Amino acid sequence: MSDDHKTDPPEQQEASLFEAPPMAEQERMVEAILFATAGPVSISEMMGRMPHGCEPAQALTNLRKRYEGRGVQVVRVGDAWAIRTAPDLGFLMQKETIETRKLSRAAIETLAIVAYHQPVTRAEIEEIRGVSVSRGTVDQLIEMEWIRLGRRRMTPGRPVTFVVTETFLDHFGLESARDLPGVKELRSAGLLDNRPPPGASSDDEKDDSQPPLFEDD
Amino acid sequence: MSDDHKTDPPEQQEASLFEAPPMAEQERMVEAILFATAGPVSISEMMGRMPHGCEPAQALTNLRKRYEGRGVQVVRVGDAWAIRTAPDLGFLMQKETIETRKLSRAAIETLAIVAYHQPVTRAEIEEIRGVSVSRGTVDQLIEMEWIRLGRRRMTPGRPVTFVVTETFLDHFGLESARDLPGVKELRSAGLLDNRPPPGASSDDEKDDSQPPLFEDD
Amino acid sequence: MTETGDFDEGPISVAERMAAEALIVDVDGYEGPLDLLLTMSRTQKVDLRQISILSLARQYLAFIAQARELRIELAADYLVMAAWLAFLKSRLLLPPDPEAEGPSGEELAAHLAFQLERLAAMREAAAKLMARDQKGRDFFARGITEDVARVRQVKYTASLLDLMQAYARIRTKDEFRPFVMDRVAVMTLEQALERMRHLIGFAGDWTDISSYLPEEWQVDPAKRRSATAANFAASLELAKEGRIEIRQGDTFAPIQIRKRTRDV
Repeated sequence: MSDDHKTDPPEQQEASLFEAPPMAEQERMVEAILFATAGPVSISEMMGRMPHGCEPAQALTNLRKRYEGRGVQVVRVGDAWAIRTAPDLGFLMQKETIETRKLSRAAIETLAIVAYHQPVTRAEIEEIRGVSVSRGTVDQLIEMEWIRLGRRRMTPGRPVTFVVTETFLDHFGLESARDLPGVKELRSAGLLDNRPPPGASSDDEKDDSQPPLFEDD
Repeated sequence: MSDDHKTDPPEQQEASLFEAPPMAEQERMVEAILFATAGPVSISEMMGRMPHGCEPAQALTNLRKRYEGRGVQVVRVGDAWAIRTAPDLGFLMQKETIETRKLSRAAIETLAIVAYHQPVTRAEIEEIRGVSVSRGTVDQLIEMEWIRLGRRRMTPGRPVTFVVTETFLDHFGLESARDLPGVKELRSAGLLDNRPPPGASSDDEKDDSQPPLFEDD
Repeated sequence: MTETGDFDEGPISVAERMAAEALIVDVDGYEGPLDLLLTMSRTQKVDLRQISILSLARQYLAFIAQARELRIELAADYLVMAAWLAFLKSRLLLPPDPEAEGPSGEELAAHLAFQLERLAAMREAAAKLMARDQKGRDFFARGITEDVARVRQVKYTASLLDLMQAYARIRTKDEFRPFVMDRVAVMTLEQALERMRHLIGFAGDWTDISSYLPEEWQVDPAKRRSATAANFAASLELAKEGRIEIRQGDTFAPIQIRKRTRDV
């Protein structure tokens, strides 16, 4: 396409020979240059790139005014100029990525206990799980709005109880926590692993193989 | 990347909770987003970055109008949007010119065939050009991200098809493949039809009945 | 499509011959026989839609013949095309054979004309495409881009199945607890050890290990079994500590223990 302006001898004297482009046109040029150049551009560089007789300083002033209050601004960077995002819109340069992760085993178990036993105290949860429940786990479930505090239990110490929320029911597609299947149903649905833990199989059979010392008399 | 948003609970309900920013403000936001990126930005990505309830599509229409006749333009690229310098000002950007690899005649023709006939199989490209398509040609176009694999054709052998990419549209300043030069005329002249050679009643028989010219080697 | 006119293979004109020779010189420049045919068709100086396939076939065959005379090696597909065009030519020239199967010469010629027209059209389209303003040459993208910072938000999720399985897991654990933990009929090693440490001080002479069983553990076979085992294990422990000695006269004979006197 274009001709090599660069090699043309400068500048001022010849300028009068050429009709300088109208100021609106010069503004367009400055706009395009600032937009496409990989770094800030000085006035003299603009002058070098634009046709003879152009006054980039004036064009820049006009352009700067034009961008006032816009989403981007013409800003001075040292001796050069650049187009930059308006400071108040910096937040748009962030992108939230949402990563979906499975709940931890502790959290899902705690949640399950609250769902099946609500209202339930922390001590009861711990008793059922057989391990202590970390504060973080409960906090996480509360933050997710899947459980919330219920009424205090009318027992010594008046401990708080936990119940599941509407959000919980929504998420799991339940009308109420009572709709959760019981252990028997879980078993018949094959959700219960019937295999006993290793070693706990059938004690009685084991005895036969034991030495007579342990034989009953 | 950010398709994870899809799994979010629908935004609609939430939208009403927040007052959407005024349209002028949304326009500023879209402006800032488009200025900040070199590649086209999809509406859904803008939506993901802008506050709830924003309508980037409307803001874009306004913004596009605002930049009409200016040094830079708001252009549509497929389903996405970008700001580009006005083509008549290209001469100002000599410094920015990227030396593009010179494409072979085979590559250019293959590219044009993919663009005009997409989705198109390799066999169809070969039939149109009357010569086998070298792997390198296709690889080069894929590497340049100008073409990509489309869906498999639901014919025997389920051959892969090629389609042009957003990068292709962006490079040639096309809104969509429908805006390819002369595409309407070619279509109405029947030159984009997939006209099987006479005697080839169905795809299965094609191989037998095709003149040897079109046989792959 | 078929042109009547000269049915004989009359001598080709000088101009045609020269054109053909020119073609031969740079046959490598052609992208296959279809490309060559398209170039030849230009010599007819007619719209591709009115092209004479018959004369094109002749021109092509003449070209092949000349190339052979000049011993120019032609790629197989040029020869294949020649054979096909010879076949097409004969179909076009001979009166149609009602017995003949397959498409007529006219149909084949029409398709070839379509292919040439389509190839020409794609060439033109490609040229138009490349003549468009191009990014990085005629128009430009943003020079200073801003990185979009990624803020990662983790969203936790669980399915109803996860929930039910978790509950099932907990309840199952409960059910199995009696087998491993809550057995009343089990004397632990610690219990036996505690008890024997206490009693051993009084046992100066060899005593049957079974006499150390607590009374309440001697009746119920299950308890007795457990206590015996625990006592035995405790005895071994004490022997290891050097506090007692153990002996067994014979296989399955009673196991006896006594306090170990250090001075002996």
